[in-house]
Amino acid sequence: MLTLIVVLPLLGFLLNGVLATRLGGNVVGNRFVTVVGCGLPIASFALVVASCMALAAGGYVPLVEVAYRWAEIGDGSFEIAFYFDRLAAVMALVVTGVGSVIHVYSIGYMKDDPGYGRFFAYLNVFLFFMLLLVLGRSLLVLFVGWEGVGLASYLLIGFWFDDLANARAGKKAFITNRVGDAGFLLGMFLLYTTFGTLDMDRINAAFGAGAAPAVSASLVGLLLFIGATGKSAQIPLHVWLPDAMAGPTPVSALIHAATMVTAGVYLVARMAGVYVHAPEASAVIAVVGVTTAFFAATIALVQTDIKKVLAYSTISQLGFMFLALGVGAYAVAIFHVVTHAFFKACLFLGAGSVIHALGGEQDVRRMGGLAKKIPLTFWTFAVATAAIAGLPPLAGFFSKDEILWYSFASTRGGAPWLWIVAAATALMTAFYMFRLLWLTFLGRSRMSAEVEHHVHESPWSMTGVLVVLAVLSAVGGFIAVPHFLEPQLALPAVHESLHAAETPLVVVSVVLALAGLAAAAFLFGGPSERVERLRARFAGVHRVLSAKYFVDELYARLIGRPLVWISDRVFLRLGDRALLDGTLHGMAALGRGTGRVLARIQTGSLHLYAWLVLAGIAGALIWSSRHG
Amino acid sequence: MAEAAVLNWVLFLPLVGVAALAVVPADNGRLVRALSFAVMAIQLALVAWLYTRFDPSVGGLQFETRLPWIAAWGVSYQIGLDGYNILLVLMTAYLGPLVVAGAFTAISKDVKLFYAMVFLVQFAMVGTFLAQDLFLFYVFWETMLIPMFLLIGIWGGERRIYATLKFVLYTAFGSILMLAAVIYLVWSLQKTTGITSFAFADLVQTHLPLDVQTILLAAFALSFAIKVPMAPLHTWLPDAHVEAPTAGSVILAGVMLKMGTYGFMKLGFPLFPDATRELTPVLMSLAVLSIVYGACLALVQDDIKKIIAYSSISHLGYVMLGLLSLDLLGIQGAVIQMVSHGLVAGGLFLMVGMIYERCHTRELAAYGGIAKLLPVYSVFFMLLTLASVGLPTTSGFTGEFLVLLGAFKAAWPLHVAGNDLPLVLALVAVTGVVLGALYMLRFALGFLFGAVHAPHQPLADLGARERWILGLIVAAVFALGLFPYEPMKKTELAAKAYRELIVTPRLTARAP
Amino acid sequence: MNTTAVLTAMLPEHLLLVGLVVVIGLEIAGRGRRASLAVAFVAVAAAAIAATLLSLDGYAAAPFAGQFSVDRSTLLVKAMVLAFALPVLSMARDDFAGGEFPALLLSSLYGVCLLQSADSFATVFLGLELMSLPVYVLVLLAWRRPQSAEAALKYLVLGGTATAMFLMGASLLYGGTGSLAIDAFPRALTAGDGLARAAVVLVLLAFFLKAAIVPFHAWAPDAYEAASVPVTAYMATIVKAGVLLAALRLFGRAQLASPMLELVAALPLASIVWGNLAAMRQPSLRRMIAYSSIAHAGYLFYALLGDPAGRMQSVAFYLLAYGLMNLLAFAALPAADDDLARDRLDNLRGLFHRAPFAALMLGLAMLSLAGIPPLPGFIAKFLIFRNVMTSGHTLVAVLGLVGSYLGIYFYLRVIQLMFMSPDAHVVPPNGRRGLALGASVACVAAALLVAVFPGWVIGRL
Amino acid sequence: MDRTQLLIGVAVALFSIGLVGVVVRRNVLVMLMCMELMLNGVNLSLITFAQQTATTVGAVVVFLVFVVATVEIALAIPIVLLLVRDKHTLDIGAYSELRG
Amino acid sequence: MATIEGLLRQLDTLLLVVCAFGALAAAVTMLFLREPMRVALALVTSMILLGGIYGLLGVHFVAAFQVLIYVGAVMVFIVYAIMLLERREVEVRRYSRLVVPGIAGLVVLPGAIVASVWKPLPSPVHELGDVSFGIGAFSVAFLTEYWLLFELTSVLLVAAVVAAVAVLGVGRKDARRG
Repeated sequence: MLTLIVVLPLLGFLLNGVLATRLGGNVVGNRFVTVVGCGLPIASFALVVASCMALAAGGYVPLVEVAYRWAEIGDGSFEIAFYFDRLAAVMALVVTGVGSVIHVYSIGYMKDDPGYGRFFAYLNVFLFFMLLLVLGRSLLVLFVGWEGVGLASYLLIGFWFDDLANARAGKKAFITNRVGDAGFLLGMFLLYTTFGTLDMDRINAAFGAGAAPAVSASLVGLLLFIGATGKSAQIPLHVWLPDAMAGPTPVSALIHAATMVTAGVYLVARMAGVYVHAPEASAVIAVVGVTTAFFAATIALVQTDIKKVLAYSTISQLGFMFLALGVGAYAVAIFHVVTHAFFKACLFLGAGSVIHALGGEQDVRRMGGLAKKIPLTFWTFAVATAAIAGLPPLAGFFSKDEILWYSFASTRGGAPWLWIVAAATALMTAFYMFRLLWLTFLGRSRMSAEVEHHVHESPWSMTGVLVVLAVLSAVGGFIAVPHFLEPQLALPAVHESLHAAETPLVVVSVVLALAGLAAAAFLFGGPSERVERLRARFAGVHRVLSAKYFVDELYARLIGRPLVWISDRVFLRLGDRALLDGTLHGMAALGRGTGRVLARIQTGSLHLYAWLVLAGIAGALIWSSRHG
Repeated sequence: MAEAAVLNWVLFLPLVGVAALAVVPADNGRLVRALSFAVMAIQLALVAWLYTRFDPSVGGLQFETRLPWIAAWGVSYQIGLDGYNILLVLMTAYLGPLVVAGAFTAISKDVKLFYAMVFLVQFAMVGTFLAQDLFLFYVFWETMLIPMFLLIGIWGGERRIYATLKFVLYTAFGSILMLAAVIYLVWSLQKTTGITSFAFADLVQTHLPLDVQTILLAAFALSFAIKVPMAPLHTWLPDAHVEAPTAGSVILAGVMLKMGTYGFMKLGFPLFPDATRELTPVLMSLAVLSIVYGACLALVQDDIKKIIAYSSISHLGYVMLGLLSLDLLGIQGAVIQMVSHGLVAGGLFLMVGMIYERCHTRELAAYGGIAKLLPVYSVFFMLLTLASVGLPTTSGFTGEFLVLLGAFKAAWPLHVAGNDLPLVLALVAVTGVVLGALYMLRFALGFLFGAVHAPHQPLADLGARERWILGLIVAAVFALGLFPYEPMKKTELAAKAYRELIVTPRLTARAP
Repeated sequence: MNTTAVLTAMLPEHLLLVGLVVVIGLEIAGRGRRASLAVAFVAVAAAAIAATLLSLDGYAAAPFAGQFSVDRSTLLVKAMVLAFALPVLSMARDDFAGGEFPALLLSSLYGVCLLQSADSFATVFLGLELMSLPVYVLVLLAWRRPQSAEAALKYLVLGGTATAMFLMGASLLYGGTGSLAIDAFPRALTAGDGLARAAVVLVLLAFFLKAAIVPFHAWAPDAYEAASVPVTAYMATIVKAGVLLAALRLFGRAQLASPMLELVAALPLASIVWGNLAAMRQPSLRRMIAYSSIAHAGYLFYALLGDPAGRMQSVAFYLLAYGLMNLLAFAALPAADDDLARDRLDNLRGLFHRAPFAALMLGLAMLSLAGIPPLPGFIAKFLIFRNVMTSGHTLVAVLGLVGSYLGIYFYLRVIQLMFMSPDAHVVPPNGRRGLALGASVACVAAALLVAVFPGWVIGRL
Repeated sequence: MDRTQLLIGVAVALFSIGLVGVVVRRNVLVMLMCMELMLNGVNLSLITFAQQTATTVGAVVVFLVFVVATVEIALAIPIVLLLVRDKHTLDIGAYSELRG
Repeated sequence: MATIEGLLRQLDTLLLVVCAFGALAAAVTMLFLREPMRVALALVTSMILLGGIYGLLGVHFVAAFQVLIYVGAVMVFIVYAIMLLERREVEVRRYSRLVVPGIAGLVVLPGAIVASVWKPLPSPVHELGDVSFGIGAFSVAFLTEYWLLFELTSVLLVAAVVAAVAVLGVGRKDARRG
């Protein structure tokens, strides 16, 4: 059954990829594509649900299903096996569930695109790899999925490749991920070297066994975390995600918000058995997480591209998740993954709906006052915004609140300063999200007339999805994911002394959310010169923020250009051409030159010939009379 | 016994093909092509049959033929299949028909001679893999040069003469020293044991003092390393590839480069194990150097053939790393990587040839948005690119993953013991994964995507023949990526034997 | 001495003599146009067959004690050398009309055969002279240009010098041992006293000069270039073979000691390198072959470094492979109305498109001369270098191998011209080349035999 | 110094003078004569040794040398005639067109 | 009587020495004389003196042959050639460019040979000139033991004749070509 879950989307990919593209000569129409492309994910969603039933029926004993043996070398054996426990169940549900609805959404969104079939093929293959990632038992399988989703995102980001920028963004994503994957690989190697297996349950068990493990858990943890930073766009490998918005909006929703980018979180949670023994690694994770969250939020404050704002908010939210992981609240992190999947998907799809309505316009400075024109989009978007801002009782409130709490109180590395930074981030989150809401939907319209003329609500296939997701992000918080995962991923103990602080902190966070709302309302609800004044006041800061702290330029300066320079100047020109080939040609010339000289000795004069003979005889005789 | 006979047929079939070509009228191009393809196809069929008959549970040679050839020197005609060569022979035979078919439209000049030369190369390459006698091996090894010399020199590009002379002289130099080493080796075997024989089985019995081993290994290694090629002995490769016709490049990248690594695996290291262990740091460093160096150079090329050529250097660096890791994973990975690179690089060169036939330029800058113009072509190209990058589910991943894992697994204990070099090398090698993605995607980016521009538009997309060729290659690539179990079983015992040969010391105090 | 022994033992020589007489008779009768060539061909063929049969019969005799003796191996090499002469004769038709060429060839062959069974220096001396004198004239016989006479004179003067050196050495030896029998020679080789050593050195150098070893090689390029194709072929193969085998007869028996050893190692090595390098940029095919033959003489003398047992074998095998391939090259060389044009390498451009068969044959020959497997040239080289190395001269052998590497380039250059260069637009003459074609086919067949069953051939030698 | 040494010395000297003569003189005919001189040296030493060792073979070889010497000249002179007919000079320096 | 014997022997030796050095001197002058004719005369002188030596050594028939064949045949031939060619002879410089190294060789080469030969020369079994075998012994030996050489000489002569004829034929062809 698990195998089937994974294989169905692959089937969809093959069908659509062959029949609905020019590879197979476009033999089938869009209807077929739709049926296959959406039907199969939904089917596998159903199967996931069924598996959950089975899991529950089996008393939550993990289901294991061996597909086949990939390789067997010496005593090492690599199996393609699937592993279904509570964690996998939650992730699989999110992936297939959100995935399915986004597929449905895409029907409307991509309706007129010539690459309709190709698009669904890509989406399906993404789902295939994502499920491989989630359900894989061994790190090998997980890695296959890991790279696979990277590939899918590469293809989807560059979906409209006529514009080189999009393709370039895809390449950037792939390369950045590769950097992370290198670390991931090393982590795997280390684990395999130590334990002789890559099955994650076994590895966790081995660490859990307590018997002082042969390798430092922190080293393993850090190496794997490098992979996670790549996939989940954490500092320093976060640069690719904003550019990834070049892809079609459903892609941004599915891959770059709901599922793929949370793979890193999933990995860490999955390897919790290692991380509980790796306090240093956990600390690093927490710090990286909170830093990412903060800086991403600051950048999000000034972005004007609706999707860019959401992208940075995604990075920021992922930071929250890693913060949770860092302080040992794995279940909470997963909880946030779930809720975030809901509201962020909703936000992106809403944004997609807006862009769709405005015929491709993404700049919030040329929007405004859309609430009346596309109310359904507006309301869903508003709900999701409230959710991410953490207004009770919406989904975001619960998950984020727990993260804040554990970052403050966890005995596994919780610290007040973590809470302070996180709280500040939460404030900013609320602010920039409501700013976005205001700029997009409220206030007076800043659209050109003819754009305004064309504005229309999206078809039901899109709005319906929006509604579903809005509902989920409203009530999602009541799905007690942490408790569901408790038996597998125990929540960290908290310092007894701090129990008293729990309620005040909740209040504070709510207040912060409201403050953000208020500030946004004050700044963007009123006349625009307030904003202008503010921007004028903090011009420098604004430039830095809108330039994303110049990280891309920095990387180009530090890594990109030197690499090319060395390759070109040192290796190619100096090494290959000058030294190696130079030597070669030199020797060839030497040989030819000698040949010419020798031929010139042949002057044709008999005297010389005779003299050579004479000299030869004399020399030989002298030699022989000397020696022996 | 039937298998042995079939194996001989496999070896000599190309010569039969040459003979057949000799009688076919030259003007009848269709017949010539059909004939050549048929011969190659039959060879593939035979090899495939042998592959199925090959018993993985038996170590050592199978389907062996041994006849005295030059009895006076103990030279014998001895061929056979074993875990070392079976996959490579299979790959060679697999590429054969594709090479022939790939050249149907590309080659219009001296067609007969062309296919005759292809046959000769095929003959020599298969022979090199099958030979179990050092003299025979050397004969085949050298025989390869001449048809390749002509392939590049007659049907090549503008600077073909320079390229082909460079190729031959470079390679021949290594061979000469190897010849000296061969003679010396056999002589010392004769002196120490009294056996006069060129058979590998006997030669691995020689006991030589370390310094002699080192010198001999150096001689062998030079020859093999030039063929591989390992940096810094690689400069012949880009020129040869760029100037060679498509078929030439495919043969060169697909099979001939494997000769070097195969030579190391079958001869170089097992014959001189102690010296090998002594020199491992040097050789390993060179291997890693090739990985990084090749990748970096591929990053700054603007000739699409050169990109692939340099990528070959990088990929074969992995093979060497795996072989030197002396870890089963690494060794097996190396073997898979050989085959994988053969398929992938071969396929890529075929694709370059196809686009060259249409546009007559290899300048990367001349292309753009091919994905719009030739969607089908681009699909195959993307698949092969990803395989070359080593993406999971492709053969490239199987090879690279196992090699790196093996290298790391072997290096970690040493690191714990206080010797960090291997670990450092393994780490550097892992960066090759990133670099690989970097240059291949740079290539794909400029080539497939962006605004449409390419010479000689409108372009016709791949025809049925081309689709078949690439389809078969891609199928093999994925088969090897998804189900490497079977093939690796076939090579497992050989890998173990190789490891044993090298880790067991075989020194002697007295010089021969 | 009984007459039958004389007749049988010298049967090949006698047959040649008969042929010679008949040819001269035809000349005198004034009807020696085509016939004389045929007669010579028949005579040589008969002689070759006779030698082969006798050798297979294992015949051995010494009709003139101390002067002349034959046994299996000598008869076999005679047969080989005589067989080489057949292609030469069959490719000579375009170049030589009259009876002089066959007559001179026959007498020269007579000398070559004599050398193989000479037992005293007197006989060797006569054999050398008998072999060389006609060649001096053959060089200028075709008379396409006055330079031929110049070459002939150079060759004659230096050849005379060689004779004088040889005799001087012989006389010193004579003074030392009181006899001119070559059985005394090996003792002299190993003897320590200066008289013997000087004698040996002089004799060795005389052979070096005849075989064109650096620095006594200078006559060869001029002579080869000036001569016409068949004569060049004759000099490059048969004369060289005769000299080498004679040298082997003298030096082949004993292990070389210190001063000799260095000479035999250094000068051949020098000529390997010299020949291969100087050949690189030659515009004239025959001149290139001359330099290549200088290099090959080097390889051949290397054989003297090997242990005595294997020398004969290796030299004979080498001469077989080398001779076959050289003859193949010359036989396959396309005809041209102008000898100079025929000789110019540039006119081989694009030959493959004009005459594929000729091009392939030439290519084969070049590759084999370069010593590339699986052609016979490689096995021959392998045999020689193996012997050298197994007798302990590793470094010398390696140097020689590296030297042989230098030679690869100019052989490949010929192939490059024929296959890879644009056509030279040479109008092929309408000369009938049936005979030459047959010759080349015969050579190729023999070469293939040698390449496929080297073991068998080596076993026979 | 007894007679043998004297004669051998002379013989060697004649041989060498002949060779040197070939090297230094330009006139073709003179060079030929120098060749003859070499052979004379050889003859002298042969005869001396024949006397020395009281064997006849030396004398026999000397006889052969006579013949050969004659033959060489008999071949050389016509060749020289050919050369001179072409270049109208006996200067060997003029006959160095084959080179390289 | 004995004294006369001794005197004769002394005279004998004296003559030998004189002849030897005379031959040597004549040979050396060959290197320096300009006129080919004079060179030829010098050569003749040295040859005759050698013949004298042979005679003194008691090998009279060789001496005879020396005079007959060399002086009689070869030199006459050469002299004819000289006279034939002198007329059209333009000024020929005497020495080649290699005169200096050549003369150096004049010192080195005999030095080298003599150096290695001098010491080990076999001490005479019996005084030179004692064994005098006349034409009889010689011809007997020639026709019995060295019969083969005799035959071969004849072959050589035949070949030589053919060769000479061939060269002349070439000359004729050349003349016809003009």
